[in-house]
Amino acid sequence: MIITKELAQKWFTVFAEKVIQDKEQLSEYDRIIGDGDHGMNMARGAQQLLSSWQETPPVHLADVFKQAAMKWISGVGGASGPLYGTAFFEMAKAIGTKEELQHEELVNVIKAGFDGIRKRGKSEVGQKTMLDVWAPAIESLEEKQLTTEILETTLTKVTALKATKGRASFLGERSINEVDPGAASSKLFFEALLEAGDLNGD
Amino acid sequence: MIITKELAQKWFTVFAEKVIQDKEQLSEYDRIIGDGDHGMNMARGAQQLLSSWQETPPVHLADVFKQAAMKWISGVGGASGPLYGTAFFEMAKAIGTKEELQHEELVNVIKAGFDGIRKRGKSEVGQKTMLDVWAPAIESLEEKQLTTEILETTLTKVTALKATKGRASFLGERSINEVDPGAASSKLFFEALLEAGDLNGD
Amino acid sequence: MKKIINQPEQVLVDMLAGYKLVHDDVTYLEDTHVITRAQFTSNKVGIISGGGSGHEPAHAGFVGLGMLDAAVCGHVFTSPTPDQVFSAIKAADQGSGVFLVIKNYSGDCMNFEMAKDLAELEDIAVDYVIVNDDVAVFDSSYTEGRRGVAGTILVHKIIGAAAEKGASLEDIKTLAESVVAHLATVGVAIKPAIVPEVGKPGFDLDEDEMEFGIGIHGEPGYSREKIKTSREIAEELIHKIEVETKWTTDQTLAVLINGMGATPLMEQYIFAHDCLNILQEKGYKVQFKKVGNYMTAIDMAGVSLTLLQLEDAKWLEYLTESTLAPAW
Amino acid sequence: MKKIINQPEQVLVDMLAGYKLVHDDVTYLEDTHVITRAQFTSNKVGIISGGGSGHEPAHAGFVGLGMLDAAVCGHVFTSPTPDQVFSAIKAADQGSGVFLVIKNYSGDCMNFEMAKDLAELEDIAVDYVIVNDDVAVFDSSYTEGRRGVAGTILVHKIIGAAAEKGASLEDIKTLAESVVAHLATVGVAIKPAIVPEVGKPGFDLDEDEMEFGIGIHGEPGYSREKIKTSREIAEELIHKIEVETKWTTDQTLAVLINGMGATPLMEQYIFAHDCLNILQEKGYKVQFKKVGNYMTAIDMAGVSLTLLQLEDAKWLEYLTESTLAPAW
Ligand SMILES: Nc1ncnc2c1ncn2[C@@H]1O[C@H](COP(=O)(O)OP(=O)(O)O)[C@@H](O)[C@H]1O
Ligand SMILES: Nc1ncnc2c1ncn2[C@@H]1O[C@H](COP(=O)(O)OP(=O)(O)O)[C@@H](O)[C@H]1O
Ligand SMILES: [Mg+2]
Ligand SMILES: [Mg+2]
Ligand SMILES: [Mg+2]
Ligand SMILES: [Mg+2]
Repeated sequence: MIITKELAQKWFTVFAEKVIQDKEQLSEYDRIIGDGDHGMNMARGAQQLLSSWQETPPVHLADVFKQAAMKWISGVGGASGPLYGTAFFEMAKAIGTKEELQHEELVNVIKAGFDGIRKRGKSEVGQKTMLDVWAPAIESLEEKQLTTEILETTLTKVTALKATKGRASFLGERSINEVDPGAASSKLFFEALLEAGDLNGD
Repeated sequence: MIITKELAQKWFTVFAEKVIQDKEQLSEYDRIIGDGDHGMNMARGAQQLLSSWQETPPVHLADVFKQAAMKWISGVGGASGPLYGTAFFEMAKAIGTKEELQHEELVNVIKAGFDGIRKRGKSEVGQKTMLDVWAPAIESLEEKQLTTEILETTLTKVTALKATKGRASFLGERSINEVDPGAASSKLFFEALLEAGDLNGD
Repeated sequence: MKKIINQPEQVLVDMLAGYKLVHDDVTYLEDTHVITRAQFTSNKVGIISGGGSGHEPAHAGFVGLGMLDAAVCGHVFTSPTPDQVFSAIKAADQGSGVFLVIKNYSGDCMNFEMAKDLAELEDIAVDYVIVNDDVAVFDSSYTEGRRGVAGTILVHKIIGAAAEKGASLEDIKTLAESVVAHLATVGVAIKPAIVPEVGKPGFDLDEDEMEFGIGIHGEPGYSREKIKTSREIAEELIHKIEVETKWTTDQTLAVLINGMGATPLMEQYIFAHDCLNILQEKGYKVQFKKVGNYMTAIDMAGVSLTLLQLEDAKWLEYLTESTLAPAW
Repeated sequence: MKKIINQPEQVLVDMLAGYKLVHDDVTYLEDTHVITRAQFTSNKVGIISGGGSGHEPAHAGFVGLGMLDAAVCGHVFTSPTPDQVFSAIKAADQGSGVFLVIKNYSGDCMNFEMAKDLAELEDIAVDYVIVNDDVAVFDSSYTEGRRGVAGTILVHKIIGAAAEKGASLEDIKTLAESVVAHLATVGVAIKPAIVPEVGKPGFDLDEDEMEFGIGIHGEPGYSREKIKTSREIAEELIHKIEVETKWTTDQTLAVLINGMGATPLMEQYIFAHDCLNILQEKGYKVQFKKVGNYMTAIDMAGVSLTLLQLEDAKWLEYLTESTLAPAW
């Protein structure tokens, strides 16, 4: 599958819709191990992105990511605003002027997003954050084997971890067996990618 | 029956003990139509009176009333402190240097107490206050017919009134069918008198 | 009942001892539960307020240059005794007489008046005002009349500033009575207060109910309704004040939004926003505004709205004058 | 959930609009939810604080001569965005640079640092301190580290006073880092907070339970126990601070007792009494004390205790310097 502007826009639209739909659930996860606002935060960005596309539709492929980056950075706040915002921004930079992404290019773009989160968050895989969904998702994608089942299993594994970054880390042991809200919203991000097109075919 | 210093002291002792015993109940009445402190207030005066008698027992009949007046005025506060305090003070004044009270004198002394409450409280019978127990109790006493049953009936009648004085008046109609705490403690005062000696005999 | 306290019977003494430890510029008369300034302005009229405790920061928090000289602290929701008030009078007397600010409750009126009698026996000139700003209460010669509530704080401030400028006992009496005549307050609760020694709320409210016209001692109010929005509450309270005072909308006002103890500032500012907007829409001119916990009912959740008609331009000056009272 | 609000989504804008209506001496930048002084002292370093809302009076209440120049207000418990912070930086820049007081939460750190990057692109000198006074949180290089909580208020006051006296951006950075290094806070809750948009408490406590070590965003703490007396709570919190800071008892201290929003002053003064007594019994010298609601968690009931080692005599001067910030 080749990622075009249309496909990318579908990806982010589905993501935004899923976030808005799961808003309560995401906040409920955050209520238990954080401060209860992750759904509200993410939905704010999602809503703004959907509205902005009504007014100014993206012209180039990179615009999809840039616009998402701007909405998350300037409209969301909290930890997820700068983290997702930076990811989308780094993805836009990696795309540059390309208007189509081959499978391998897509993987590299998503890796750039992943690195953006790591650097912005000064965080690593294993700390029970969104990174713990991104890393295995990228790996599966590389092998053309990403499925919703794999995402499901991944989230379950993240749930078993003890948090050492973000608000949930203040809970220590008590964070074990609770769903990390950022991991849950990242799962939505990759589910949306799967729904936008068949990534595993050509 | 003739009221001597010993009998008067018994009267006030029984009264104080009853108040301490019914403290919670009196506060509960007050919680519903006032501010919930009548039992605490009265028990404070009662406790102080009992303790003060350990140290300085009354010498003359009037001392019993004077000491009670001082404890209520300086130790109780709220509405009941000055009202009972003034009543006891006026009773002491009416006794003067007498060391014994015949039945008729006793009635006059209690009337002086009643007038003290009225003046201090700028209140009248019918406003659902302690006066509404004192007035009928004095009448029955005058006819040598005061009994605990009459006191019981009296309190029931007061309960049916609408309050127009004291904190309970702020409740208006909602004060109807609630027990007035000051009326309830006044009932204890006259019950104590009955228990101190047979008032209706000679 | 969940509270950060030790013995419920000890809350008054623990709190006042704490107040004294925190504020170096007051004197604490332990026997009579009186807080006074550590240093008095010489020769001015002494201003005293007080009443039952449970209204913190009232009244001790208003002791300081520019406001009160002394605060008399009764047990929780219980008027102090004449002895206690008399002790404050003696401490606050600086030779020009002492003025008492009394809230209209039978207990307060009686105990303060008895203290005045005691003071006059010792040749201390004493006068007083009875604050009765709570328009929630039906006022007629057949009732106890209106209660004294949060508006009392504005009385403290205005006469406190006047006293500091040298007003005489007579001047202060006239000033205080005039202020009280132009003062109106009404409050609501969404959660009742719990007196530590009682351990149970003064009234019961369901999870979706609120009560209009509550007093500051956990007394229930004039009507129980389903919970409303801040804007609707503001409309109802302003309406109630308008009906009771019959003020015309060309008034110049001071506005005090008072939290009842457990209501966060977030809600108080939201409520202030609605009140000030409505007052402005109606045409009132608001020249002074204050928001916060000033006259509370322990841990009641709710707010009260106080409006003072600024009859005299001097009142605004007195309100804005600086003071060292920590709670203003 | 029972609150005096309108739409739960509107609490932030309603509250800030209310704040502006009440306080004439601030400017409200509506688009970015920033409150600034209406008039700036020329040429001083601009001091900015902020974070999620729900901590009222923090942070807007500390804007005023002698404390902050601007406060950036995020959504409830949500860090403001870089744009919002940048807008405050531009407003507070008076030519000598701008200093940011950041509380140690991932979100705040990231958003404020991104704003600093934006500002530097426009040649505004920006520096910052990250306050991490909450010793309830285990601090190591493998964790997020300690949170920033009520001690932040003392940082505002000290550097606010220093800035007013003309301290440079570098001086303020050194001063702020030194203060933070000598600052420790720990808090307890007896009732959790309810975020308006969430409608449910952040954690659940039984009628006889309390939680030690809670954060100011409804985060649960390090241990849940049966409710204790004020004295026992004071002992535990002081013990916790001593264990974590390893201070010796010959320290000179500033003490801040902070109410979490729904705890009445009565309880705060009782708790202050116990804290100050214990500190004195242990031999500490307390030179500054403050009690009240400064850094709240909406309607959480509870208190926090902040101790600041007064390393430098200047700090005490800065703390006692007068300020026009309404919430100090
Ligand atoms: N430093 C970090 N690195 C990576 N992810 C992080 C980091 N800090 C937080 N997160 C993620 O952000 C999520 C929380 O986002 P959100 O609730 O919107 O922000 P906040 O914690 O400020 O309330 C967490 O569940 C976690 O996955
Ligand atoms: N003006 C008054 N005249 C007569 N009795 C009064 C008056 N005001 C109050 N009372 C009595 O006092 C009782 C309340 O006493 P208490 O609860 O101790 O004082 P407070 O109302 O100050 O809390 C009422 O139940 C009523 O009987
Ligand atoms: Mg969150
Ligand atoms: Mg009572
Ligand atoms: Mg009372
Ligand atoms: Mg948050």
